Amino acid sequence: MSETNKAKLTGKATVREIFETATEFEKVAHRFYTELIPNVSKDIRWLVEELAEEELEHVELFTNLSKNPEVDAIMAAEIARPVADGKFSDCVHTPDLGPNPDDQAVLQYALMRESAAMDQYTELAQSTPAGPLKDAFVFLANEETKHKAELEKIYYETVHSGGV
Amino acid sequence: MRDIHALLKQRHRLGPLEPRKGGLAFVTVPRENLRGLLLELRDTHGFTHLVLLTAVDWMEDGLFQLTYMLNNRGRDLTLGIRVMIDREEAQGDTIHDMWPTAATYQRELKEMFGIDFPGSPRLDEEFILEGWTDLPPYRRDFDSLAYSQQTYAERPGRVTHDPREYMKSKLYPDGV
Amino acid sequence: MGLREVLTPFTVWKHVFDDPVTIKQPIGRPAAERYRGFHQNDLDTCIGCGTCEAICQNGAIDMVAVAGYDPEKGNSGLKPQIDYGRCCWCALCVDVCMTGSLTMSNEYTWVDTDPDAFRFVPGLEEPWKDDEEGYEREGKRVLSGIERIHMEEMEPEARIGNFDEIVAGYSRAEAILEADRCVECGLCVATCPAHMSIPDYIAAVRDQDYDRGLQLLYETNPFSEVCGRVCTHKCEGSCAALHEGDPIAIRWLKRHIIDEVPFDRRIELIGQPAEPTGRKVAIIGAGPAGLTAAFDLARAGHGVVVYEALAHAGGMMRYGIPEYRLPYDALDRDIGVIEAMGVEIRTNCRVGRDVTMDELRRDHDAVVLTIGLHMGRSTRVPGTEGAGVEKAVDLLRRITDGEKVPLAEQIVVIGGGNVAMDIARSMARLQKAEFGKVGITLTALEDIDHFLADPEEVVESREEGVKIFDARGPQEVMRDAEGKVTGLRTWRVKSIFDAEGRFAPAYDQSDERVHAGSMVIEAIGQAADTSLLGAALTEALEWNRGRIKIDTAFRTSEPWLFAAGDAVKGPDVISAVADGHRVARTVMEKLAAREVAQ
Amino acid sequence: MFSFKPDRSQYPAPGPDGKLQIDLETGKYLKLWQGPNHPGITGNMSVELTVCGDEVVEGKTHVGYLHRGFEKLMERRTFIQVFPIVCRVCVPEPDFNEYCYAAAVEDLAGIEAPEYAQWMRTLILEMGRFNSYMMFLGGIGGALGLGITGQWMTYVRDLMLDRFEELTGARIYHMFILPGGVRGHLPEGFEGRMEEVLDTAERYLADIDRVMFSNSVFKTRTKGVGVIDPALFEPYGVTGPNARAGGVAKDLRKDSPYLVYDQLDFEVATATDSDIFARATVRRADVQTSIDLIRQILKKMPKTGPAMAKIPNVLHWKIPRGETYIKGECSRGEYGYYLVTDGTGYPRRINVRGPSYTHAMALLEHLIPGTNISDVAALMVSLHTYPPEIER
Repeated sequence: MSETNKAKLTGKATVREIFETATEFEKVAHRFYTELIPNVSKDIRWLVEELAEEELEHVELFTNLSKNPEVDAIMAAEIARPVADGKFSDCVHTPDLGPNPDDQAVLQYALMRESAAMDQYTELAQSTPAGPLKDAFVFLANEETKHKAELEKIYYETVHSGGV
Repeated sequence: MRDIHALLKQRHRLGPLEPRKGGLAFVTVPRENLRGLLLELRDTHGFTHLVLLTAVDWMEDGLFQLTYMLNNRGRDLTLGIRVMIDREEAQGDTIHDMWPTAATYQRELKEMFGIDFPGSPRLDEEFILEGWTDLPPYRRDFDSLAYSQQTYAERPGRVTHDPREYMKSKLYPDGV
Repeated sequence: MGLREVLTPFTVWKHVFDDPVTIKQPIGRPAAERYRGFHQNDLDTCIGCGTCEAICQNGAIDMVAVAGYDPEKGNSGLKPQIDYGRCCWCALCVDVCMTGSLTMSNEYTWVDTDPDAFRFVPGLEEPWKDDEEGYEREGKRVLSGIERIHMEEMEPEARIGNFDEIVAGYSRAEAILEADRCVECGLCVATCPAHMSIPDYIAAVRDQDYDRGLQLLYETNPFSEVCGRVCTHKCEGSCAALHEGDPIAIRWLKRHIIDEVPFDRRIELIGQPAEPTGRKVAIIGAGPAGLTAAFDLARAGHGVVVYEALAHAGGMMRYGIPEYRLPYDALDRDIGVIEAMGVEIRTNCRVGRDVTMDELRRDHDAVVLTIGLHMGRSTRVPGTEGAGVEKAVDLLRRITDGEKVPLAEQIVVIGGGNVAMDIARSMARLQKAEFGKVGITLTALEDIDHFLADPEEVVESREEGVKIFDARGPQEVMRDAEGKVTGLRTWRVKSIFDAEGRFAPAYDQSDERVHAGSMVIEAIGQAADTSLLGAALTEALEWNRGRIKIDTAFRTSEPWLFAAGDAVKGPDVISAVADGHRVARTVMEKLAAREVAQ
Repeated sequence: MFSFKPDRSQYPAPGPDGKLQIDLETGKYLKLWQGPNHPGITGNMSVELTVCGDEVVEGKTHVGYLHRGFEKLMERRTFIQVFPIVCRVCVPEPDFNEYCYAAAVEDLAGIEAPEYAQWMRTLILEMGRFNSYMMFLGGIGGALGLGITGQWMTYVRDLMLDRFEELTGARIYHMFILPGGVRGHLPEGFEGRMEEVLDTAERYLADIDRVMFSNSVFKTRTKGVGVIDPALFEPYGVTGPNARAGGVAKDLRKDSPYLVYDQLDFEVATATDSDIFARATVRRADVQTSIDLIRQILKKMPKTGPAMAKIPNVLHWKIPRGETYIKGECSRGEYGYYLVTDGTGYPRRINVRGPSYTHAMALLEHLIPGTNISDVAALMVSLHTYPPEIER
């Protein structure tokens, strides 16, 4: 059982823990997608490229937040650990989609990830004390919701197509 | 009607009887037999009423059809008698002596179709048209639309669009 | 002459004290309720079909553009403008109106010193435009037919045990009656992807001039046997007649024309291709797009070779559409005409295996890629891996090839499109032949009103015993301890799209169901198998969200390569035909300009 | 009874054939044009009179003032497009054109108008006949200087036009009888409002009886004047009230029943004297018949039922080659449409047979010589002629 999973049982976490997990979540995803780009066929590369780009924005967001003294000041505070945290934390690990995943595999992974992130950030946006961090979670919750919707549309168009 | 047709068929070289609803029928007769047929129908078979006399232009066949519509009131029978005449030398035989009112019909046929009825009273007097110099206007080759376009001015400012062509011009101008 | 006769007339002097019977203010006297006064037109209902203009014996009506009303599907956007210097108030335009938008007010007095004021578009700003009273036709439209002429079809009991064609086709008498209903507005032409001359070929049916009809069909579509049977007939969805009755059976009339012209006569009527140009074009894939392009190119005198991986030409028309909808001999006749134009079709020749892209490029002036979508998609829900779960397109292909396909007494199909219906009904026939009864359950994400399948497919499927469960989201293919499929677990779909119309399925997890069956067939979608391109070409080509990128003229980023059909555009036969024409035109322009790089 | 005894003592001597040698240079003869714009003429036509003293020695009818080539126009129009223009052949009684044309098309196209439409057509035709007689009764009084009848009859006709308006949607050109049937059903409460009109009409007609038919001046000027020898009826194609006034009960409603006339009770009014007065009284009686028929029809006609038969799409309605003649008894006699089709979407030929064609041409020209100038107007009006059906 990992540290985070242990902490999950307590129901509480420090802002720092949450913050670090989220930062790692975005970093791993960005790295994963970026590394995937050359491994997928060119016809689906657009998809992976788009996903990598979105994650990069989020990484930059956390990097900037960590330099913010207001955020630094509340790092030790405790807040409720989100219910979705388990699923979210699992996403910190690099997935195994095989050597040459197809569009559907990438999409299904991305959808699962966005879904977890959406739930996580939505809860955090509610429990984090007001301030730039809360604003960031609100922003991210909205972002991930939009991404998820966008991905689902792409999924439908890609997978449920040509059926006439 | 069939009885009369059977009776007169040989004598007046009638074509087949073409019955329609009610007491109406049509039959074709050669021009030479028309007079004899009309006389017999009028005097022997009760067809005393000349309903109308008019012409039909079968331009493609080079023929005019003269239609003499006779009616027997007592038996409620109406017989349309067709006489086909040459369109180029259009001429019919006057029957104004049998029905004076036929002179009016013949005058109109002369004016409107250019069909001659030698001996018919006042045949060449203008009837409906005054100072008409064009083709007899009820001939098929008189183009009433062209005449009206030459004679009258269109009001300016009218333009219309065919829906199909309009949609093409707006939605797929290069055809795809 | 008696005195009485002199005096009696004077008795009428009694009227001298009567009130006058004349109306003091005749201007403004309201007319009767059904009086035929100035027109009214509900501009939002008017589809600009111009039938009012066609019937007007005075030439009083012009169809004009009005700001704010643009052409769209089934609506030209034009509106009638009436010249009251010509109008005779007969109201035939009202009686013939296809939507009932055109009516009349009972307003009949109007004074204006400007004569041009009496020429206007009703419905814009006249003071009476919203008045209730005035002439409206009584009941339904009577000046053109409301009801479609019934198409004879095999009864469900007769058709379920075999793959015989269901639809009988119109007799001449029936076709004439159906063709008679068309008002020749031409609103359908814009909707047809190939812009077929629909009103003109319907007129040919009325005139019983099938030679002319066939020539019109071939001007825009070499697949009339096919489209006359299985076209998605979007044209009928923009038919002016559907607003108050059934749309014209455009598809059946097309089929009727082709039914009436024998095969040899078709080739005679189309005539010989142009003199050979010496130019060569390779086409990959003998589906509707490829063969249409081949037909056009061959007609223009170019040498065309079509490379087909499967044993027979036709693509999805043969391997996707079941025989009961499109008999193979009908398809063969369409293809036969194309071959008669000098097109060579090399079947069993898979590009990438039997011949390489490089060879094609080297030996031809241009290469056209029309490979379609032959790879079935899977939901990839748990349990879909392994035996007992099949993809619809694979099964349909194997049925066409005469193979013995896996079969079970109870089968669950996933999907609500036409492919799902095709496989459900095909398997139902095989079940009926094998087990004497049908056991098919079909589940789909969409609710029944939003099925992608044609409504008649849904009706006929049900008639044949297919049980349809709509709005069900597949969650798992259930398997027993031995791994055998036992059914499909689904959740009810609360909504499938979000407020903005985007796919975002929301499930009601409390409404769970297991649809029993020992076989699951997935028919949710297809993809193009682009592996034939090879890694280098795949890398060299530009792509657009998973598809080979093409411009509006169907050029890829490689100057020698063109692509069309479902693989790049979709979604149906008639669209593929339209694409085939377009890509052929582009290729010919290239050939003419001698720009095609070797 | 007065009768016109011209003083012919000053007349130039007739020629060797006994006929008058009309030479205007002699100053003995005068050309007098009655019409085309004249209170004593029916519609836009004229009679070219040659007079000697106050006796008319020759009369020639001139028409064409209204000629629009209807029959030709019809040949350029599809079968449905002919429908709006046929009524224009006859202003006072347009519905006969609609009925005859519709029935002719139905006959050649093999269509049967539904029962409701048959009753409705009969109703419309009787309403039209009523109105036509209103114009006659007003006109015949006017021709003899009795202006009030014209005003009363115009009023009553107007009331009937109100009924036409609410039933058909138009007052003059109703355009209600389509090939295949009629355009609609009776409006709510129509019967009651019609009854009011008929009541009013009967009251005014009673006045007409007193002021005109019992009037010694009217009688004096119409009895024994303008007599048509019944022997002329067949040679001159005389039909309708003109023949009925001479004792021949010619009426197509009885002789050759059409529409629903065989289901209606009515008598054909006749007279014996065949003069202007007799022709007026026959028409007076006929108005009453029409009033009775309208009441009967409204009572007997079905309350519901389809108004139209199924017809082909009118935009490309083609009718096989053929010809037919449809006739009916209008207020002036035999009205008929001769329709010839050639298999295309257009009529090959349409010939409109109006009673005025014979009455106002050959017959009138035959009757005029020997009359007093002042009687010509009454003679003309008594024949009840509508010039458009002559020149179409």
